[in-house]
Amino acid sequence: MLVKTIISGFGGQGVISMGLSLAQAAMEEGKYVTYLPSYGAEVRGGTANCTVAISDEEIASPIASSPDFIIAMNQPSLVRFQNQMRSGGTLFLNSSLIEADTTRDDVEVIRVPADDIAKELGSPKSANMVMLGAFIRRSDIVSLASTIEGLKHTLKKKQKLIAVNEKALSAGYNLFQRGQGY
Amino acid sequence: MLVKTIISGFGGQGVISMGLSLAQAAMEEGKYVTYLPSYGAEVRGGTANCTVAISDEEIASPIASSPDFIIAMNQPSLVRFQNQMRSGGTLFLNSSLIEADTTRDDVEVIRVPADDIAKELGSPKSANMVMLGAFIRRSDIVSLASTIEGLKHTLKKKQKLIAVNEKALSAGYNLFQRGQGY
Amino acid sequence: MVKVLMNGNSAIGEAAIRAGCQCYFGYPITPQNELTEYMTAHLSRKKGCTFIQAESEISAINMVFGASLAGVRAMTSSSSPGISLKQEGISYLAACELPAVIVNMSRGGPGLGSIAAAQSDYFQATRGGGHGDYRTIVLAPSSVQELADLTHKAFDLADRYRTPVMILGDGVLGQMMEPVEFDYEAPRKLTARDDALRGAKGRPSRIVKTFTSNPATLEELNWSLFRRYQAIKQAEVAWDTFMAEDAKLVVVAFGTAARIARGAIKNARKQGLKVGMLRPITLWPFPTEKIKELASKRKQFLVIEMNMGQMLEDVRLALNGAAEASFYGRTGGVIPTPSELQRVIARDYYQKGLKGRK
Amino acid sequence: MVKVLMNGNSAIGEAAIRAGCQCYFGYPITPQNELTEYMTAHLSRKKGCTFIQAESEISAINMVFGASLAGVRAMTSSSSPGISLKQEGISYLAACELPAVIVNMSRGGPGLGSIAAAQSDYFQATRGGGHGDYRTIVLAPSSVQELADLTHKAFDLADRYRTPVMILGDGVLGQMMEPVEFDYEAPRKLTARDDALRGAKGRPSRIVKTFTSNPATLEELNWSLFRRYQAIKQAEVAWDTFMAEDAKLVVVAFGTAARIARGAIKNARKQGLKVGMLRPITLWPFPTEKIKELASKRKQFLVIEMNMGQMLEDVRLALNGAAEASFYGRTGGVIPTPSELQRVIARDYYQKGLKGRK
Amino acid sequence: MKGYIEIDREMCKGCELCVFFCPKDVISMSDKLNAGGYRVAVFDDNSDCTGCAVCAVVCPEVAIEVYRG
Amino acid sequence: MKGYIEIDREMCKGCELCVFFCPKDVISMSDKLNAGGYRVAVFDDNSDCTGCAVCAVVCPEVAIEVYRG
Amino acid sequence: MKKIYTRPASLKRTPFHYCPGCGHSVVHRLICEIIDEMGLQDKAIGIPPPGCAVFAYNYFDVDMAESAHGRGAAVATGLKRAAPETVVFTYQGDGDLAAIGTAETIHAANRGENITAIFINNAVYGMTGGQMAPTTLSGQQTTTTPYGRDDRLEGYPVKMSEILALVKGSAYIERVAANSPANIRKAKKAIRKAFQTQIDGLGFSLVEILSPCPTNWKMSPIESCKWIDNVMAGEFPLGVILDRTGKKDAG
Amino acid sequence: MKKIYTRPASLKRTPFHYCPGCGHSVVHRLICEIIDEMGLQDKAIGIPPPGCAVFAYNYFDVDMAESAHGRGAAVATGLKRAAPETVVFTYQGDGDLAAIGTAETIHAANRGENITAIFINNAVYGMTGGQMAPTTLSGQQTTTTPYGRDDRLEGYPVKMSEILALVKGSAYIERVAANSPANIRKAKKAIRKAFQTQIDGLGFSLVEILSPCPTNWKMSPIESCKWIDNVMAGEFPLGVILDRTGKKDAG
Ligand SMILES: Cc1ncc(C[n+]2csc(CCOP(=O)(O)OP(=O)(O)O)c2C)c(N)n1
Ligand SMILES: Cc1ncc(C[n+]2csc(CCOP(=O)(O)OP(=O)(O)O)c2C)c(N)n1
Ligand code: SF4
Ligand code: SF4
Ligand code: SF4
Ligand code: SF4
Repeated sequence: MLVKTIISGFGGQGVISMGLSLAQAAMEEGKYVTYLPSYGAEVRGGTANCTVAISDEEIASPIASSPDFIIAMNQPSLVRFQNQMRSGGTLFLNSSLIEADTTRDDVEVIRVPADDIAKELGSPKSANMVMLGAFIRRSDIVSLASTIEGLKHTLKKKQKLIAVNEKALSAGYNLFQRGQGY
Repeated sequence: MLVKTIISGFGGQGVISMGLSLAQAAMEEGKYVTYLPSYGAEVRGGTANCTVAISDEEIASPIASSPDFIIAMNQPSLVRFQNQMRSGGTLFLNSSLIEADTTRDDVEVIRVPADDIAKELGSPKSANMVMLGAFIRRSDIVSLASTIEGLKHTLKKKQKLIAVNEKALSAGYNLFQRGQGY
Repeated sequence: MVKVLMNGNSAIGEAAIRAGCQCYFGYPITPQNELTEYMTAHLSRKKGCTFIQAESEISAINMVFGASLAGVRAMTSSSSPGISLKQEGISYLAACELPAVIVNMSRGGPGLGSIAAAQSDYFQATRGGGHGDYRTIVLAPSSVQELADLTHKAFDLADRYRTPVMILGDGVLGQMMEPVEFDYEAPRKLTARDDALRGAKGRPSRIVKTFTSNPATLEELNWSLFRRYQAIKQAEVAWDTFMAEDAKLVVVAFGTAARIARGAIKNARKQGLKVGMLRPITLWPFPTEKIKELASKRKQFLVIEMNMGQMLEDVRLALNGAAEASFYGRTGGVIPTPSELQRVIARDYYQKGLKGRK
Repeated sequence: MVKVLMNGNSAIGEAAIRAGCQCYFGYPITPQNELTEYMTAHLSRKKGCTFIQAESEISAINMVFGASLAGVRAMTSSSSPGISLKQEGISYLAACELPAVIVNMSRGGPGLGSIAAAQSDYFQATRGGGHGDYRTIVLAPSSVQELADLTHKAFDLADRYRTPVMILGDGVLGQMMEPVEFDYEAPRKLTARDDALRGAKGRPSRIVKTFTSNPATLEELNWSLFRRYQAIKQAEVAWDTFMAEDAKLVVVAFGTAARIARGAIKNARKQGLKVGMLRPITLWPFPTEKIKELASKRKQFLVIEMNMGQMLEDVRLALNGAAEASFYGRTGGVIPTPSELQRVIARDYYQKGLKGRK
Repeated sequence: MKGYIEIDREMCKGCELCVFFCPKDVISMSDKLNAGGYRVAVFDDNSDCTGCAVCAVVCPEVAIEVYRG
Repeated sequence: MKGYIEIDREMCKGCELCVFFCPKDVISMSDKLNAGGYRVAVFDDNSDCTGCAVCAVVCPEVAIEVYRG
Repeated sequence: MKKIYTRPASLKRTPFHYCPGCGHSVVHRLICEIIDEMGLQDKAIGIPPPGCAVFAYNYFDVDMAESAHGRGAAVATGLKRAAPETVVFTYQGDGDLAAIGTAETIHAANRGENITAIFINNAVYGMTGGQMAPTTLSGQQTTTTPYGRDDRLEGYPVKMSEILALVKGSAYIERVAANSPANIRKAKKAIRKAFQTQIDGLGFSLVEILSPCPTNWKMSPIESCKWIDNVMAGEFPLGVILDRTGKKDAG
Repeated sequence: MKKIYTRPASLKRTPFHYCPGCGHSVVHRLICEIIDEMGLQDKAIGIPPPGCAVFAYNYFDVDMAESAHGRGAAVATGLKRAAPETVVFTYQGDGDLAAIGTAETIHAANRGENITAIFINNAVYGMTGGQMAPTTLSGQQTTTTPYGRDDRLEGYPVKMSEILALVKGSAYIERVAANSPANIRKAKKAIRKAFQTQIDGLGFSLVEILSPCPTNWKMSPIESCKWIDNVMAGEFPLGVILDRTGKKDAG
């Protein structure tokens, strides 16, 4: 089964490492995976996004013309991508920064106050991992364990950050246990 | 009928203006004509040559792989071109500078002491025209009149030289009247 | 108009000037230097005209780009290695829909090669040696007179279709002198193209560009170019035939190779061989339909080029199996002789069993 | 060996280094910058190795020329406009029989175009965008793993045949990350080629050149090149087929277009359409014989490219009328989707009346 | 109050140059984000802005209009 | 006679530089042409050549060998 | 109160695509102010480069044409020679003008072409992601000098303005910076003088502008402005480098 | 008596194809003398250009490789970096080095490449028939400046050596002439010092040689030699232009 996810936010929100960790996790699990960043002039704008495709067979196109999942870390990302999503897909919103609702009524919406939780955890910069945790739990495409592996690999150069980010990851992952009404 | 002539000598002997005058003359007579100079690196050597093709129908190739006539103004030219000439062709040698004889026994050889005659005429630089005169007379491909026209056209920029050269041209042309045993 | 004896390079220059070419940008390279020198003599001090010996071929083609932006007729010329350097610039001209005339007096390659005449740049000229989906009109003259005529035509086509046009000649055509006459008495007086950039006076400002962050826009540009290329294919294909009507064997050749083949064919006819010729004058667009038509008359084909077999592909694409096309080529600057080609033609004629055959 | 997640550009770099590439000369251009940056990080301070960010693509290709003279494995990379600038240099490399690897991570053109993925440089790559009769081996990978494998192969082919080899990728292949593994644990240790110029020690001095005032010499060089090209055609044609055996319709596509088409074909099969694919891996030499063979089995063809129809010509040349080849293309950086191609394939399948037909 | 400025909220990219260079310290950064996701500069209204236009001179986004009277 | 020179007739291209620069005026141009068609320089044998080698230094064709004793 | 500072008329209302604090934006505005003040909106033609300023034609409300990378001076030469009544300026980055465009720039200057080059020196290749530029400082880290620029391997910072001052066709060359109110005002004067030099037909004019690239310098805009004063201007001293206009007062 | 002057061993016996009185021939001999004297016959690699010297490889008995027009410095860079034990010299005309090769030359010098450029300044494009070169003097007639070079239209004589002296990677640059016994001896010293500079790994070295081209100057060889002293050396002053070798005595 082929699953495509677009992760988007503005530079500095760490969407790239979200994508890399996710892709790495999928590889750890022996799945087929492609990761495609946005590149070139458009980056100037200050928004960054990437596309991760995960499948149990070869992946034809690394591009997601109608993604199954969208993770919007900020308002502009929601506006830009929501219309692309396939009907029945799931939209993950960083509710800490996004007040507005989606215009789509044919998709599931999951709100994660990623920045707030990250602040609670005392590591505001780890909002991305909070979101990623929540995402893998609800989308269920890769396990927490391999995502942590993926995370470690992604942070290769900055080992000291691992602990914090792992914490954030789990926090996001466990959101849906604590049964809070998101 | 197609006639190809190679004119060769070293730079300064005026082989180019011989070729140009001949070609111009042919044009004046409404014939088809091509003129092709040697060009590029080989020129460095100091020898110059050109090929004139004259015909009453369109000329396929301006190049003379087996010329009907060769005008050799100096020794190296003879050495270089004599073997190319078609059997039965005619070889014009500037006997003032060429002692050696041709190695070909299947061609007619006409010796013209061009430089000596030019000296006699008091215009040593006009040896080329002496030779051209002799050539058109013996080859009979263009008339003296049109060659003089051609000459005038070629010397466009240096009118004052015309008289001398015209004299030399006629001198060469008339050689074969004066029935000297060349 | 009186005929004058001129070498091919100068004839291009004179024809260009009469066609209203106001700007020439060049860089020395044999065998096209006479053209550059002709333009110096006639444009460098002429009011309203520009001659620049650029510091390189790349600079020259980009100066042409600039002059064409200003809406005037501009030209550059070079020979094989120099033309390779112009490929990026030609791609930009095509992309920005700017008219320009580029002359390639091609020589033996690859590398520094030789300065003798060759036709080895056919692929580069017709397939777009530069990057991207684009074509340039390619004209292939075979005499000094035709060099002059096609030069004028090149400027007209460039303006009509807003595209770079290449004249593909060679060392022999450039160096050879032949009688030539010109169709315009005096240089044409032209006003700047109406899409020119000369300051936004009394009109909105204009932008000439290709770059886009939205591929769909670029795809649309490509489609608009190709619609124009279709129009060119319909309207501008040019060729010349010689004794092709009753010919069993049709020689396909262009430029210098064609004029030599022509002589060979005359003699072959004297031998009683039913041989004729198709001479493409536009190499792009290629006379595909004409070849199909000839093939439909059960004719056989022999392609003769001064390269290792490049136009041959266009002939085969046109034939699409309808007939076999054999090939004979000389390259590196070697120029075949009429008698050589006569032998080649005769051999091919017999090998194809055309002798007896009705 | 363990798999690592890598983008295509870096994978080329790593594969090149393991293949013993000691010298890289580059110039920034999107979408291949990761390759240049990978080489900086790994070669710029490594003993016996050289990384130079040249002042231009032209300088870079000529530095490659110099390094190749010295007999070491050298590489340069760029994208479409930059590759156009390298054409003269590539012609010189081919003419001087110098091995070199040139990577073109091509983008939308013509002109400055777009930085998105395209395949519009097919003609330039396969027909010799430079001047003269020469060819370069052209390899067309369609995954990051294949980028790595073909990079190594490119160096081996370049040395074996003493010719420049081009890797023709695109923005997607360069930017995309996929798991990849490498066939060599560590960089290969190679000694300088024995025809290298490193000073005439204990041997006569050597000359590497093409220029000649005698065209016959240059013609001989061309012939020796073409004899080698024949050998390459015999030995090195590479392709990949997918469900072609029982297919009535064979899609011909390369690189990114091929991998997308592959997905489309899978789905078309689910619809019960007998569709398969031929994916040329070497664009030159082109798998002509393979296409003839498929055609002989009464198969129909659909060519899909990310350009306006360039490889299409090679397919038609191969078919030579044996079958019709239809075409679908997107260009300018637009990348077709699997479902789009599925529709295209189905339409073509029905139009060709293949549905019922045995 | 000798002058005042108007900052175009949506044009601002939050580079903070105006804040840094303003001689009168009458510009500050809000913690609100604009549609572009940038924290924007705000003019503190009843201030002693002289309308010196330094902020406008340095503003890369031409987001500032200056009034003086 | 302190020195003498040998001029390679066939190498000489008749540029006359040796003649011009020779301090002792012991080289002159013959009116004979060599195979290349050039008037060649000749050394006037029983002369006061010092073997200073100036001619060899300026000779573009490396046509001169110098002896000194 | 009356409006004393607003958007120049020749600057379209399109928001810039540049990063926050980017010097390109500032220079764009200055050029437009001068175009307005000198009344050049119907005469000026701009030649933007491949580079971060590739979209400049979306901002300048004058005729604009894209150039191939590094060839701005050649394009401007052809254009200006063919349309002498226009005022032609190229807008080029340091990679564009001082690397691949070295020959075109030097020879256009040497011919004394009546064109004006606006030369943005931000010590990196911005558009392509922060690689080394000819102007990158010794020891400076970029994506292609991850160990810091080693002069002996990767070359010394190239002083293109000083080189251009050596060729006789150059009429006016000044180096300014877009990093503070004072410098920005000076920059504007220099640009005006460069345009005036062209209008007076005195020859080639160029204004080199040290320009912040916070993104690739990995600094905040404010730090970037300070870095120009404290570090960059040390290597690239500000001021008039050549003035053959006979009018000493810049502006 | 003993032979005190004969043909250098590394100069093949092939007669030169150059015109009578051509400076190329003289410089070829000097280089070979130095190769012999410094014992470089098994280390030297020469890169001749398209130009009248295109056949140089027929004369030098060392490894030689043809370069594309103007790219000698780039080719030499790649070669020398890959084979540091060799001694690499380019041999370039003024069109080759100062026109089309401007960028390659300046940036190779700026990187301090350990290569030596022999720069033949004959004020024309010889090979292609005497067109204007960047070094053509003001007012000089050539086939592309039939009315005499007009600086403002066709550019001023380019002083490449002075430009190269501005870039920090250059170690040694001297201008000499091949027009008289004394100057030819100086030229030889300069070339030796340039090679030594490379061997010592000090960076880029270049010797510019004012060289007669009687054919295109339309002068006799002797007139040509005088013209260099009387006219050309006025525009291109002879002498050391840059010396960072720390060894002041040339040779
Ligand atoms: C022939 C060619 N080579 C390379 C590129 C890629 N490219 C685009 S902009 C650029 C240079 C950007 O740096 P700079 O000129 O300093 O301008 P900046 O982006 O820093 O403003 C390069 C190398 C290109 N478009 N064309
Ligand atoms: C790309 C390219 N452009 C042009 C030429 C033609 N060409 C050969 S040599 C040369 C220049 C000759 O002048 P110069 O460099 O001064 O050397 P010289 O002949 O005077 O010694 C030119 C333009 C070429 N071979 N390649
Ligand atoms: S200078 Fe302009 S963009 Fe920067 S913060 Fe102030 S208003 Fe915003
Ligand atoms: S210098 Fe040499 S070439 Fe010249 S005349 Fe004397 S011997 Fe002959
Ligand atoms: S990358 Fe640098 S130069 Fe480019 S827009 Fe951003 S700040 Fe400006
Ligand atoms: S043309 Fe000039 S440079 Fe060339 S060989 Fe003759 S004299 Fe020497």
